[in-house]
Amino acid sequence: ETKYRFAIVPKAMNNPFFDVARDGCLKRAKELGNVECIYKGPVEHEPATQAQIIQDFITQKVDGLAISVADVPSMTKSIEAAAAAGIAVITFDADAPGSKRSAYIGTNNKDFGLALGKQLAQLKPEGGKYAIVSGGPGAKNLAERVDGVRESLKGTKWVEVAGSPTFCNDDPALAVQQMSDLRTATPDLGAIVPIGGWPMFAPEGYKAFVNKNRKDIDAGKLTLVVADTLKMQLELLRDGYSNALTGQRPFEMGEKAMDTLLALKKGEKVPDVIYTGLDLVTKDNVAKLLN
Amino acid sequence: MSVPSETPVPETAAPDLQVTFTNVGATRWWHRGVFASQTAYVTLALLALIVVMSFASPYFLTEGNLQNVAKNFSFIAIATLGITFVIITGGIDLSVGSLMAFAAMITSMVMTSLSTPGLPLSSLFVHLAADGKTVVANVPGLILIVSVLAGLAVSLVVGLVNGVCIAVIGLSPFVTTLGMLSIVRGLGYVISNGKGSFPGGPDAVYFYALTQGDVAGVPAPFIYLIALALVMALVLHHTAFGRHVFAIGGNEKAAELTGVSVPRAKIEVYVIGALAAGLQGIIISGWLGSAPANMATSYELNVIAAAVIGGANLAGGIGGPLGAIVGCVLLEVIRNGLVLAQVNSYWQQTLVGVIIIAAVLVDRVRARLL
Amino acid sequence: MSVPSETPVPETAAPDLQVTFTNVGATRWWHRGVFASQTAYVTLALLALIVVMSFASPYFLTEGNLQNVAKNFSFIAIATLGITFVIITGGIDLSVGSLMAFAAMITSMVMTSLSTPGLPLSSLFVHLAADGKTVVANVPGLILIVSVLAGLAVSLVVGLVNGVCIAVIGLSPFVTTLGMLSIVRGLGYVISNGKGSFPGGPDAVYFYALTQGDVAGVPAPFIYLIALALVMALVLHHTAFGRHVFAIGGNEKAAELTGVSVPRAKIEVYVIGALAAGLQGIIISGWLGSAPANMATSYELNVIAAAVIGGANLAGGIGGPLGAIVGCVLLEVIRNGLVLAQVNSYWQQTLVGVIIIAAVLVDRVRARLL
Amino acid sequence: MGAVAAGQPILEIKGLGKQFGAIRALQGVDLSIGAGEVVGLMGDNGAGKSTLVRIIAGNFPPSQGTIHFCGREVHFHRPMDSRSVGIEVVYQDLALANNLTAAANVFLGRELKRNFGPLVLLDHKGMEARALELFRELRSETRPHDLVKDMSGGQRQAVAIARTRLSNAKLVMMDEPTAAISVRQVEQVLSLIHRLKEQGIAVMLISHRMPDIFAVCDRVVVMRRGEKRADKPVGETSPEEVTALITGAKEAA
Amino acid sequence: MGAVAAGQPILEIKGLGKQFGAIRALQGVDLSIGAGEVVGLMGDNGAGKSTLVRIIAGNFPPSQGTIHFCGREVHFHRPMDSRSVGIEVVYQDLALANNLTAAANVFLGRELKRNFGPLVLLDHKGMEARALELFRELRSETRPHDLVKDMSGGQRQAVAIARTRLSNAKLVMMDEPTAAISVRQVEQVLSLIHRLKEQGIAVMLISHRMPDIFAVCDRVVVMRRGEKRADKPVGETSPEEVTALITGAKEAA
Ligand SMILES: Nc1ncnc2c1ncn2[C@@H]1O[C@H](COP(=O)(O)OP(=O)(O)OP(=O)(O)O)[C@@H](O)[C@H]1O
Ligand SMILES: Nc1ncnc2c1ncn2[C@@H]1O[C@H](COP(=O)(O)OP(=O)(O)OP(=O)(O)O)[C@@H](O)[C@H]1O
Ligand SMILES: [Mg+2]
Ligand SMILES: [Mg+2]
Repeated sequence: ETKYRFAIVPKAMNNPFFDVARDGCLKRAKELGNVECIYKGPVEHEPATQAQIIQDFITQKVDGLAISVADVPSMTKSIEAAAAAGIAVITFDADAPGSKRSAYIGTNNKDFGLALGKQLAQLKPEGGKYAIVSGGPGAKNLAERVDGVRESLKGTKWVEVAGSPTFCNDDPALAVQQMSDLRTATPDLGAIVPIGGWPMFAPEGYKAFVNKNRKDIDAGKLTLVVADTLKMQLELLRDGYSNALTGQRPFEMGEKAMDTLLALKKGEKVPDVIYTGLDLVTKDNVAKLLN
Repeated sequence: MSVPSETPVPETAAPDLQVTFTNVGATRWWHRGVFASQTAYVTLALLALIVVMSFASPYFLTEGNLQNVAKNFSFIAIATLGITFVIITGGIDLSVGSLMAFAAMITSMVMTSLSTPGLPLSSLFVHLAADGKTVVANVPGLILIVSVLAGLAVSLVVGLVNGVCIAVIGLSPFVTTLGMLSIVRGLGYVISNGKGSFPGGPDAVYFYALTQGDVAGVPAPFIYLIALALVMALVLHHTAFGRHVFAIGGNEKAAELTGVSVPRAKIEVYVIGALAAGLQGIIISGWLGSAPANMATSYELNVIAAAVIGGANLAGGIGGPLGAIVGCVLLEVIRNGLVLAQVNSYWQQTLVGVIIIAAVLVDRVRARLL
Repeated sequence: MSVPSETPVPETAAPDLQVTFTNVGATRWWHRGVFASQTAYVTLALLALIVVMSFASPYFLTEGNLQNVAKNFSFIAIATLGITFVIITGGIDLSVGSLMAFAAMITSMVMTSLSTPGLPLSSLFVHLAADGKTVVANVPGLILIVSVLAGLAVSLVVGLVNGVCIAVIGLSPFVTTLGMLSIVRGLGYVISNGKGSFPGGPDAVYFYALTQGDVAGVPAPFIYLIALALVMALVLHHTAFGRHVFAIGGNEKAAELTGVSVPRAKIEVYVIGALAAGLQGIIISGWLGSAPANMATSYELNVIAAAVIGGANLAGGIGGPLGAIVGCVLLEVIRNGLVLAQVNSYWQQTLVGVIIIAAVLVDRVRARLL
Repeated sequence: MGAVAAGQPILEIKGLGKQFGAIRALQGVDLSIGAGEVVGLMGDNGAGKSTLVRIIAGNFPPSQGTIHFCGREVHFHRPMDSRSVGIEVVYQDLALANNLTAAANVFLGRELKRNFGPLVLLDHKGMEARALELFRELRSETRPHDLVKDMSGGQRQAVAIARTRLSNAKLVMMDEPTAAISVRQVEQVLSLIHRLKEQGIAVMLISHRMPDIFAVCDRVVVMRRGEKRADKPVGETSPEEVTALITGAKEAA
Repeated sequence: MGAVAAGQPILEIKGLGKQFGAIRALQGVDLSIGAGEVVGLMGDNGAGKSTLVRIIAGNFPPSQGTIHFCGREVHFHRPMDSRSVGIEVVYQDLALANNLTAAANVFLGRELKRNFGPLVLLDHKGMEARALELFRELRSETRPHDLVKDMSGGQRQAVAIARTRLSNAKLVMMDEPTAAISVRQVEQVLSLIHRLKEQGIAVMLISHRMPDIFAVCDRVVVMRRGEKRADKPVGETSPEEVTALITGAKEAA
């Protein structure tokens, strides 16, 4: 039986989100037996470095690549080079539509943002002022989420404050600091929507922020809808530290990436886009997801 | 003991030492000590900035926000105190950011592991009660102390390696600590498999109390900072070690020739820098409730910038705790103020740069005019 | 013209100049010029590393991979050449990373806008043909030239601002360029609304040809690099400007006193650094086919590290093109080699640090032994 | 600046003062030097001699007072300004770039160049040869291609002195040029000063060596604690009187 | 190290050599100094005098040869080693930290301290007072609380000389200690050397000032191009002979 070497290339290795995808990939590779999963990407979110890493994988003649695209035009070229070298290429988490990739596994980031906005609108239809916390200003998928949130809240009574979104550069400490700054700047701020799990990656800092605003949250004056559904985030939701979570399924992305690449190698046909779906979590269904 | 001066600019000597020099008048106060230093003028710029910010946002001067600001800047200020020692000797330490994360991870991993019955050594600290709950076998707080000491111990080792490479082997501080930045960050990913770790176990509550608590509204990290800054002022200006640190920054060869043990002092300085960074990381992780592997990424630039903005000179020989703190406050006020003023996020970054340059410009204007 | 020496260590003078000194023997070749410099010993370390890597991975020495390595290091090497000038004067430039991105964005935005009928000024370059296709109204390649010049022009402005702040106003290079890092990156986000941009229009093909192409298998960026390095060697060692750059790094005050126009030379040096960074960014964007707004984030540390590893001294007075290139090659060989050797990614980061330190250690061992 | 009218002083200083914070380094100093005149400047350590030289050379502006050079009032903002009107200085701290060779230091700021086609490049050989010549003239054991950082104290001083020989100066100021050099080079420097004088160049010599001052100077000026205490032709004074003036035993003359 | 037996030399150097790359700075130098003896070291610039001093002081190791101090062979690895056995040096480049005050520089490496409870802190007042005393002793216009970077050349030299007064040395080496200082301080330094001699301390004085050497030294050693050319009691030689030896007009004596 031939053994395949598949590389999974995240946008940035310093983001815990991709660790989950890696774990899914490793688990699936082990189950499959004839597949090796290599996890390697730029440490920080930086497109040129990602392109160089793809080059190195082409040199190494890996059998398949699953890429979370950091920058669409530059990855489009890299993907073309990889495909030309006979490597099966798919994208996950962030897509490069129009490139030579064989499939995309993940969520539609616009939908993701729409879902976040919809959750907020459902939780509190009476509206108010809201602010968004984003990761880095250069990330296309995050920009799409922001657009999604804005679009779904258009026409509702929610209005975005000036200075939103703030960018925390994927730094959990900074994300929490920005949440308290946003609240200080606009004391009647009705909702904060971090479009990534960053503030919750600093659970104690996040709890301190929530506790300080406990009264308002309990009174329904401040609503917190947070993206991503890592375990610690679910626990925080369970304990009443946020109103809702919307999450992608990175673990599944990792698993499916292996399956899809293997299928491609075996010459099977794969669907162009594989949505792993979103988890919409509130107090009601959090216990189920935690198991 | 007199007030510690920020730069080694001398205070005017007692009058009886002066009489012999007929061509020496009285030094005006603004030509003397702290007042003649960059620190003083950056402080002025800071005050001006605070006034501007308080107009830009009515919430800037509220108690809650000031507490926030005090807490936030204390988070890099302790590391800045440490690196100021290094900078005074003319060195640089790029590994502080990585080391913050690494020390924090070690502390929380040790804390968790010592509190989990079954893991190595944990039997000394905890045992399982009959009902399956973990019970502290020892003095409460001991786990906390051991794990913080573990975090500081790795910092010490990293500082020692930096110091030996630089002071004994003679490598360039920039290259050595840049290499160490990479090594330590990598090790952090290795030991945690990229996941980071969380403080856990029965002592975590003490840990949180010590890092998140406040005394009469003053955040705990701020209190540590002030205490450490006072110690630092004393050490720099009133001990032989402090004097040697300045001498090395002024003229390393001269210090060597006059019998200062330069390698030893330099090693000590890098160890101090590393310990401060480690402590800083541990405190941050207490506040965050987590020690993520990517914590404090590229904080080294902020830390060095804070020290330099406050008046420390990368060429060596100048610097002090007051400047370090003022630099940190300035950076935090800029950050916090721009968010409060609801400036567009893209413009924020540009404005941060402009304000940093403007703040140090004040000192140059002074140098031209006075 | 003699071979340019990497450090200002003199070549032995012609024999007729020596006869008068009976106490002077012949200098052994390894005590002279390039051979006595850190550059030479880091090169040795690099060769050793290449041998190790070629054993670790069979792909390392393949033609394709060597082309890749050559291309990849050329991508930071041009900026490193520029910053080496700055470092020789004893300065530092932290804004290179941001500037790479900004210059690249300006170039591709100008290129796109000039190629889009209807946008301002584009009427000078293109018009719409009857069938709705865009037609070049002018000499082919003119759009490319104009847009590259636009990218270089903004670099020039940034370099001028840096230079004036540092050389004329007297601000610290670290603080000034750190502020500029923030300003330029922020402006990049502002003009592109966070999205970045990509080269477009009829001239994009020339642009790609010039940045991605190769001549007989040698990648184009590598050719530019070699040409620029030769020019740099000539300028540093055989022109008055180069000599002044070294003199400023050795003793700025002495240079000033002996009639060197120090502010002017320093401004020129920062402009050179900025232009090199801008050019570098433009070339990278051609290779990427895109100029994302977060491109080259934190590249400044790599660029400075490459220069310093290659032997440039942050204290000023020492450095050269050969060292800059060797430093870049070393960093790229480490990066590329570790990926090819399939080292665990988390260990990779640690190893990068270890190898960086080991490489400069070779030079210190030489200093002890010879 | 044009030629100097006969009898008109090359350099004329009026009421020059300089404060560094609380320290009055100079106070109300008047001084004039004519073409071909050699003036010795003596004074205790810290008397303000170097400060005076550095103000004239444009290192920093005076706090009070005016400077006329060749009959015109001048305001030098940087050392280059004074150099360009014909003032050469040997600084007490020598002003050498340690990382350059002796020859490079001698020619710093006025490198010799040669044309290689369209390029104007440094003439390394020419500079080394000329530097060696200058060092020989000073009888100094200085090798042009040695790095200054590896040179002995006296060799460095020779480099600093050699510099002044490159241009056609109108005024040469030497701040303790013979402090570190050995017996026979001292002779050479003194004879160099004689030659300068013969060429009509004004010289200001600062030295703590009484015999040297009396050997070459036309006039001696004594400073004490920032003030000028005496200004006399050497014929009208004696080493003893000058010493008394320097130490303050005698107030003024 | 114990007391020196009568008649035994304090310092004994045999066959000392030092190469810097191609430059032979020292070659086969033998030299010995007894307690209470003042030896003058003369020689042209670049003759190797400072190199000799710096090897004895442990700045760098010799390429060849041995050093005996107080009868025992010594290998100094750093300046601290030589200092700790009782060798004090005034370096030609003075070795001062510009960013510290005069007093701080004088006491660098041997600060005065006071106990404040459990703390041992610097005794600022004590050091300033003692430094002022030392400067007065040298008749130098040096203010203890001035930064060295703001001081005049002679004031700096006074600081470097004052340092040697702090410890009970067995050997004091002064490398051109009077180069930058003014007439009356020169006298003080010479009388200081006399006092050292009376206390049985050996002194090695490097100077280009012939009169000074002949005024205080018992013996004069002449170096040329790294070699010792003469070693004579001052009574048996003359300034003329020494000058001839320095310039190489006379080969050896
Ligand atoms: N930049 C400065 N800042 C403060 N004080 C200064 C500065 N430069 C010189 N001084 C002081 O001014 C006085 C005069 O110094 P100057 O160097 O002119 O003396 P000098 O006559 O040249 O002495 P020497 O013979 O020792 O060279 C000294 O007391 C010195 O401390
Ligand atoms: N570190 C070094 N590297 C290379 N050459 C050196 C070094 N130090 C000294 N030299 C050379 O050794 C020789 C002796 O220098 P040294 O300083 O001992 O002379 P000196 O006798 O003290 O002269 P001076 O009277 O000018 O002070 C000189 O030619 C000098 O150039
Ligand atoms: Mg002087
Ligand atoms: Mg000497």
